[in-house]
Amino acid sequence: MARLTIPAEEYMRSGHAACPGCGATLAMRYVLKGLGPNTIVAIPACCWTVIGTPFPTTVLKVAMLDNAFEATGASISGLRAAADALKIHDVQIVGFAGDGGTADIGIQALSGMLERRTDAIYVMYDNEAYMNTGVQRSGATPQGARTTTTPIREGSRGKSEPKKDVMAIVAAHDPAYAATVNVAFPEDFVKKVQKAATIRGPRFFHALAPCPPGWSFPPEKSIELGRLATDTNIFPLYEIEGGRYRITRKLGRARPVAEYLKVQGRFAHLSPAEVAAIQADVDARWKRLLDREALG
Amino acid sequence: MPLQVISGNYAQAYAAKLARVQVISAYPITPQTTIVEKLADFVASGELPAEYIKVESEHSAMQVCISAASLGARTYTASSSQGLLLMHELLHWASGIRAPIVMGVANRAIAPPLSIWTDHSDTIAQRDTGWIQYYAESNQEVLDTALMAFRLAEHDDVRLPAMITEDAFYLSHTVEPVDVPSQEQADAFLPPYKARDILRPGEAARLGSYIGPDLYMEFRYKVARAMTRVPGVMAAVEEEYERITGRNHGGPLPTYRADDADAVLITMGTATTTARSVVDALRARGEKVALAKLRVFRPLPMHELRELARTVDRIGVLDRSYTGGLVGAAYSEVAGAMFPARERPLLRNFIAGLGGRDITPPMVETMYRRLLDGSDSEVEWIGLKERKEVTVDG
Amino acid sequence: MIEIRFHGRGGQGTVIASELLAQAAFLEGKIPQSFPFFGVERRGAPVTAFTRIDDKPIQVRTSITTPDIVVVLDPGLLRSINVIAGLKPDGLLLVNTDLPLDRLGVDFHGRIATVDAAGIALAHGLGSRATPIVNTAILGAFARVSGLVGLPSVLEAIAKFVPAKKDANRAAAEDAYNRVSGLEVIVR
Amino acid sequence: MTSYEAQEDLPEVCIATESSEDVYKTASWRTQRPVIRLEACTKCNVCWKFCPDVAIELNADGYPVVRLDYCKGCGICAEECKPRAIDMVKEG
Repeated sequence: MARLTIPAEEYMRSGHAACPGCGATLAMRYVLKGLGPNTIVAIPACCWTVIGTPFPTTVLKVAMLDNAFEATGASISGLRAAADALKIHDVQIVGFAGDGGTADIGIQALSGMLERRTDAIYVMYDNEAYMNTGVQRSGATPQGARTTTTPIREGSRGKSEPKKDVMAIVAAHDPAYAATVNVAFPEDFVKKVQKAATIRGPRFFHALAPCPPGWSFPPEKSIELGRLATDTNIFPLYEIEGGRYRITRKLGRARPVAEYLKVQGRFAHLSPAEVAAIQADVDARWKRLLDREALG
Repeated sequence: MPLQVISGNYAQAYAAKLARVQVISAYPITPQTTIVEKLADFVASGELPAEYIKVESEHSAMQVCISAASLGARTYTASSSQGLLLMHELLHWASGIRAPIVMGVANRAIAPPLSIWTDHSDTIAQRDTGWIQYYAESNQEVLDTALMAFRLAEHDDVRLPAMITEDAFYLSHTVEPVDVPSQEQADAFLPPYKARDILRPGEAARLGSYIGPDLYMEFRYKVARAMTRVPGVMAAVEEEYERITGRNHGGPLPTYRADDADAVLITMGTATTTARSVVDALRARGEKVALAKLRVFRPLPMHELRELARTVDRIGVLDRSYTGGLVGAAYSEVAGAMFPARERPLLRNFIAGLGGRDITPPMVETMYRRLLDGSDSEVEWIGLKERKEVTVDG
Repeated sequence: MIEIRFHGRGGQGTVIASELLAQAAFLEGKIPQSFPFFGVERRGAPVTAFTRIDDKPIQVRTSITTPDIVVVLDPGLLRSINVIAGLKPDGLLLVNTDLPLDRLGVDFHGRIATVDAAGIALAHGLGSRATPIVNTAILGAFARVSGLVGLPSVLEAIAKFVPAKKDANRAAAEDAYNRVSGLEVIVR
Repeated sequence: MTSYEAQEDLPEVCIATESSEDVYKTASWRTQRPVIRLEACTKCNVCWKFCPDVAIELNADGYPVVRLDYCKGCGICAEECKPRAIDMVKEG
């Protein structure tokens, strides 16, 4: 049998309530493979609230705590405080929240958690809109994307603002470790999580989680789209440690963004000019990332 | 223990220290600040080996406590006014998840306009959050009640959070003699916290979850059942505390000279002290007036209120808050409690002392006058600056 | 008052079917009420929606537990949930299926009507093989077998409220109206 | 699943401990299912790796087996299978 490239143990069960092809379930599955059984996952209101199935069942084989929408950062600070006070030492504490729950309503508690150096991991699984409530735009929705609150009409071309750069905001807090991960690259994903598990202090993951109904593409394309997101440099894979940037996947030549955009209904309305503008923006950001990496 | 002259805020901090709280999380807000400062000192000096999470907002403070309680830690926080309002969402969460969090509140008026002075609008506005609510009259009562609150909140038949409120400045920053129990007394009274239904690393369990119309109501019923058990457990806890410290603060509705009274005024917080002096003065002049201190607002002491209605036929309720609507919140709750009583007393509502305005003896006397003469207006704002007001001396 | 319960899966337009029926009834001067059981909207997960139709204002605000008519947009549901729970003995069951009555596996002895709404929808390019959008087709069949609303008002409701592929949806409704089978047809 | 008929059956706190697999067979969600031609399978376990529903397990010989109780028919396994050894077949 070919050797497994990621740990065999599963800490997420089947029978969950995610849509077919859901990226957010793979994100949870890989995070838990990296952290193991002694993990406590704190989640706010988000897709995972429902994916986790209603009382009396649970989907995770590890402990899971629901907390308020705005307060995942505070929730994991509380869990760590209690673990320390109660002398529970062998425990990984993870906040696992959506993009809106992190970059919008939860950013204050996230900033607080990072600033007070809570020894915990915060994972933002990013499906790029408020998906649990039916695809409304969030701060992390990409520019130009159609959502139910950024419709396509005369003079309304999808989301008009650029996607909030959460990694930059997190990096400004000088975290112990931060990295982008993508469910289309499980080996890179789990390796970074395992590395983070050995580091103390506040750690952050920005995990891309493709969403078939939200981005309107056929469910079987979830992984393909994830791959394209990275290989077009729209979602580069890198890590930040001690302020130093390291890109963990570099292709000789990036694929054109059009390949990624045209497969998704949320971008179907884009004109060639709008696609070109996105390409230019992506190229500029990629260059900035290379510059940051070069800084060492 | 020898008496110490300390503030209400320090009394709150001492109670948390004596209770050996394990996780504290708080955000500063006048006039609560010297509670959290004193606790920071206790922790920094090693006197209190707690984890103290200094958060970026009151909302986060309550989430830290809830999540810490979900692992079984004994938790404490404190707040006031705007901060308490920001916490509101999570106050429901704490009672819903049955986390026995204890919170000190220095009552402060609600903006706008901004006011750092006392009134009860902030904690009254939390009466629907499933928390046990005490209104203390003195720093001694603050300390004793806060310590008792841990025992009550953590009791197996209760498992509900509790808040101990104290009037801003009249108590929070007023120093007066207080008998601070010894650690031995506190340990004898309050055993270590043995939490149930908590999370443990390595165990598959989801605390909080979500639920459809099929079972939600049954979980809320459990909270209601617990609230009905509070009076009985509270009485037992107060008895136990008295056995150890010799002090008892008279249950949820202690009365003063109410055995033979024509009129009783129900008060909350420090207005009670002033009212007590007016009762003595009027009694000296042959007026048969009395006082009842609404010390526990949640759960409302329905039984004791009905008892009072049975023996007195003129009752006034002094609300030190305004919560919208036509009448005060305490008044409407007291009226509701008394409505089924066979003998229904004449009820009057007085609203006074908002935003830190003094409730002076003449004002209290006016209230008793209205009761004895049977004023026609059901609700009256006492001490309101009005054009027709003749300046009453004294 | 007539109570109708719709059963389908996320992505099949069950809630829209319930609402379109209400719009059609309103066009005929009746007073409708339509609402979904707001549960786990996940593509593929079971969805329930309700419609009430009366001649006077409707004085009840509950889910429908003893429907007069049950409409099943996804035949797979017959195996996984009890779609006919509470269906009145003399009620009507309308199912989107191409199976004959005896192989439906439904223990109901009232009136049953079937129509291959999925086939009709796909023939008109509505939805995909994995998720055919059958709501407008099933409403056409409903108009024919329920006697509650006429085809013209169903077509007008579709024209007014269905955002995309209006013509294809109207054609599918008309198609289903003509091809619904398995019942002596109530002609309005 | 424990049947919670009355409030007396409920725990005091809403804490869920039963396995979702015992209650939710999400098979009924799918309209197509994966069929694996083992002769073409190279046991590269990509299908196992990318399944969002953990609905593919690897048997003792390392071959993938679809857990049909849970597969939602999303088609990722078929799409990602390098040797094209998985076909999506219409249900029913």
